[in-house]
Amino acid sequence: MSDAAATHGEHDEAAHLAHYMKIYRTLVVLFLVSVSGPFISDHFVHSKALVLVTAFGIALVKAYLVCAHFMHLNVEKKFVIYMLTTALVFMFLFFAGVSPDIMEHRGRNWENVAAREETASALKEQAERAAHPGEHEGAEHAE
Amino acid sequence: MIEHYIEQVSTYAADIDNLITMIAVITGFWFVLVEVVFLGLIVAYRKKPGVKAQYITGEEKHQKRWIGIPHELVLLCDIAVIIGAVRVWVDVKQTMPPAQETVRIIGQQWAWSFVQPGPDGKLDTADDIKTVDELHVKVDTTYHFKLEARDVLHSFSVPVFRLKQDAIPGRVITGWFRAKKTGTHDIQCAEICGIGHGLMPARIVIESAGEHNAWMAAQAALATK
Amino acid sequence: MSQPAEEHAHAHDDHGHDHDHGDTGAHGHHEDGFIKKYLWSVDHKMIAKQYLFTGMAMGLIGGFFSYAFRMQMAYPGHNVPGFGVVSPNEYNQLITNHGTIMIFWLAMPVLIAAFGNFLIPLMLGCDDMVFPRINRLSYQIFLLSAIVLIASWFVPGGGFGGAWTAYPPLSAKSQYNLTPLGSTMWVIAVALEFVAFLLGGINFVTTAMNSRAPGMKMFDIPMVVWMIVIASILFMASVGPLVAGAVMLVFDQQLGTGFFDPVRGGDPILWQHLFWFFGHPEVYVVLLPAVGIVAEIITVFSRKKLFAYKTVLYTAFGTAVLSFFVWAHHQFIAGIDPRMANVFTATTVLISIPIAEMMFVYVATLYGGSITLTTPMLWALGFIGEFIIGGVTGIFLGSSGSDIYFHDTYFVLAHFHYTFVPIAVIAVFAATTYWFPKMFGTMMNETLGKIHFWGTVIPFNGIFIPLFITGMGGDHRRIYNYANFPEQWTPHLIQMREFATVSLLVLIAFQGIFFINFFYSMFKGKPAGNNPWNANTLEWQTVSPPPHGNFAELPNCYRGPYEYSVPGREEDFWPQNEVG
Amino acid sequence: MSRPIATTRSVTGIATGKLAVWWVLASEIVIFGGLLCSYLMHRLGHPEFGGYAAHTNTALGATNTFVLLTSSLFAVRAHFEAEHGRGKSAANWLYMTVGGALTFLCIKGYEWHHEISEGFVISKNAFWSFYYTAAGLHACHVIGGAIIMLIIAQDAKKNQELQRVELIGIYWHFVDVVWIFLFPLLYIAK
Repeated sequence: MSDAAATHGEHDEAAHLAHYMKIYRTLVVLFLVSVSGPFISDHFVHSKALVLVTAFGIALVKAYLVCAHFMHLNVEKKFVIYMLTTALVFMFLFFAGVSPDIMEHRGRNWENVAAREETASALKEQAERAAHPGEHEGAEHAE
Repeated sequence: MIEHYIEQVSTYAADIDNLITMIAVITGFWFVLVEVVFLGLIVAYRKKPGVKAQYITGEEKHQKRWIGIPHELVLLCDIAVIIGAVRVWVDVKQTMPPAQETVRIIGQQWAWSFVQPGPDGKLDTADDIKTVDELHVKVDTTYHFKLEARDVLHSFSVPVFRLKQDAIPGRVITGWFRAKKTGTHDIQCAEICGIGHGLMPARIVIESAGEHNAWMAAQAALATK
Repeated sequence: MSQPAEEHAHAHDDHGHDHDHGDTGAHGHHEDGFIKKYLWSVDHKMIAKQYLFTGMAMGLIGGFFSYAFRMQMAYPGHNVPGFGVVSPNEYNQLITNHGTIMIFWLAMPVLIAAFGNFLIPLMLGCDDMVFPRINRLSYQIFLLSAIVLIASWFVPGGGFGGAWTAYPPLSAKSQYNLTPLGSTMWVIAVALEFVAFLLGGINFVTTAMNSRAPGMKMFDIPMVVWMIVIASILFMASVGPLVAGAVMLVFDQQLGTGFFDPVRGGDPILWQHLFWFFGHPEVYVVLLPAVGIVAEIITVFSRKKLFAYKTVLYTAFGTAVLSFFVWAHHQFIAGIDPRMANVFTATTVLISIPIAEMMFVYVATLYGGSITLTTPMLWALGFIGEFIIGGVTGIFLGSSGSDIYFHDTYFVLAHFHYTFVPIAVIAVFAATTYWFPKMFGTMMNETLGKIHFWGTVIPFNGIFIPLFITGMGGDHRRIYNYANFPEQWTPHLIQMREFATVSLLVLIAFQGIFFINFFYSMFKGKPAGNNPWNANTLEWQTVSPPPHGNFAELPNCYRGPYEYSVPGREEDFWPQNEVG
Repeated sequence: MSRPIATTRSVTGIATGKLAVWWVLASEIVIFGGLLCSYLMHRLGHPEFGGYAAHTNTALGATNTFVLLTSSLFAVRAHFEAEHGRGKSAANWLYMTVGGALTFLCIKGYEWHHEISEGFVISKNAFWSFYYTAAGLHACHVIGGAIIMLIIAQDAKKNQELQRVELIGIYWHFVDVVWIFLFPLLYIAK
């Protein structure tokens, strides 16, 4: 592979580098968008959809760009992509099989009492904190 | 099949035993068939002087039939087993007949506690009847149980009922049973719960309505003393 | 390599267990140096032997544990000769470590690592694995994991006793399991073992994919190589969540995190999913190499081509993929949503199809053969005959309705011993007796081998058929004394337990014959020659034992591995590397 | 030690070392996948996690994302130089990448120090358990990658084993991709 590449001229080399830089610039722009979305949602218009799209949708695009162009999966043998995708698919399978028990806290003939109580008490506490922000300095630095 | 080893005391015990018998018949058939063919071939094709083995690739259609047809028959048997299994499962675990009585069962290291409603008929009131390692129930009465665990996993298992359900700390799991005979039987813990796992024997006492009411009254009297 | 030098080399293999403990001093007179040759070797055959001997040593420990707790089962409270009275705590530790050892330190290292290491480069016509040093590292981590496991039994509080499934909260909190150090060391040992097999697996898969002999096409690869490779991939794809889970469990134990703690937002059921998402594919991880070994042996000793090679391969792939869809059948009554159980019942029962087909193929391979019942062939046929019992009893457990009763009874125990014993014992003996000539250059004694075979297989059934019956009678697992349960303390069930224990004693006694045969043959057995079984695969086409680098000249491959009794040929075998 | 002939064969057309790296990544995907799936289930089931996540430092997390993205660019530059046989230059780019890794770890250390001193320790509740474990597992990969990179850079300087520059690069990009998902999961999901 390296031999073949070495025979290319200076021009090809420069084009190659420019390509990497272009991908990098795109990534940085996407990164800025992904950070600004949640920022806007927190400080201006509260929108869960905006957060999801900017944070997670763009993460997918960024991951795609890195995988395809930096890891060179775009020129790699198809087999590798199938292999990695299979591993990913198994993770979706795991999620699908497990979430009815873990994500849900109530199902047919069972109830996760501890989780429901924990959620209720924690949310109550958080609401109280929001109502009296002055008592909890620690919470402030986060934004 | 199972009833030869252990009594059927709950209403659904027979269903589970019949399912087991059905599976035993199906798998038994395949087991005997394959073992007979297998041993028969070993005997039939022992090395004989001057006889060379045949060259069979097994890739041609008429050859593949020998594994293809059994394979499809196995699929049919599988479907029968799945249908049988799901029907029993739905009856025993997924759907529940309306409750006539409710009992709370709590597993902890290493004992079973049982809480039954007292004279007021409600759980979690002051007059609840609490027993340890002994569960008294009425015969021919549908019980719902609310299963909890205090510390680690336990499993509430009554072999004569064919009933088993893990108890999980933090969760309340509901199930049901309906005894059809009086008597006293074992309760086992079926999920390892530490050093005393083998020392967690409890008993279930199935009584007639009259006996049970007398027992309840005696317990209530004890509690108020 | 000259024969005497090689003989000399074997003289130290029987110290395999010793040099685990650093016995290095007396052997410094070797040219290569003892350490370099035996402990620091990068030769895949030496690493295979390291795995084999370590696995055997661990197997002996696991066998001893089973002896101790089976004695307690049959004669509760009595003094067990060689162990003492078994306390409830010790009983839990014995069963936990018996299970862990037999699966992670016997079945996996011997079936996959030892035979994978030995066979893959030889069968593919390579001089070594592609990453010899990673291979060495893999064994060293594995050895470390074994040492950590053994050490965990001697720390204050004793070894872990929460069953090999290690369900939290019991495994996660020391106030429940009372083994603050032992349980953490147990998790770390298992995690290290996973790392070792991940490294080894990457080596196996890469070697098989990239380094086949010139001319060897996909369907010319011997079945056992395929199976070990599929098993390695299966392992890699399934173990991840459990590696993460192991980290979470150790943190729960030592740092007080709340992953599996219900009152702090965690969930104990999560561990069960993480565990069984790996745990069920793991069954096939050890099964597939075993069926691969059996495929090699039955074809050689019936002088037959494997019936429908491609079908076997596809069923293996089918099994591997399906095995990811069935894990929750271990949890039917463990508090998962009952509606999910229906899905998992369907997938679980359907996995019988590829497995049944595989068995049909093996039976069909015998048809029209010319069968010689040598010791390896007996073991291979024994595998098929016994594994079918394990297979059909699985249906009872995979169908949710009957699992309500059978879950966590001795029926389950007997079922999986009918799968794991054929895999980790019968198939391992098949492989050992079959490849012994190649590994050590000498033949094993056939008479002793046959006595050992019958002395193992008959008592094996004697142990577990009674346990099916006690399971149907309602005996639950992991209970150290049934005297506390009036319904389980009947004369009939007591008799069954005693029968099982006596059978185990007989089985253990017969293993002595194997070790005598093994070590005697290693030194005094008659020379094997290159190809004592007239087999086709490439490992038999070099000298026995193969030198470093394996082949004088790396072979080319011209045909599939099972061209036996080809019409029109004088010989009834046709080596893969023979021109024309 | 001389390399076995087996290592030089390439039936699949993918170089052996690279094939192995892909398999390593496949097994890493399921390790991180298992952990992140577990986290995600808890996150979706427990709305209070959002409140806890508010205590994380989004600005520093975002900075770290940028640092890793940039170090990924350095890694790909190192690969580019190695491809053209310029070992010395490749080594320098690798050192730059390691610099990125160190920056990442320093920021991470500062963040954790801050959070721990405020009482948000790993044992506080399941959210913080997942937070430290997932980020910690990732940080271990960063450390491991940096060490391997230094070793490879040593060889690359002498124009040896240049193909390894690409291999560590692939691994490094994977570490980057994991962070791309960890960042929104742990910091932004409020």
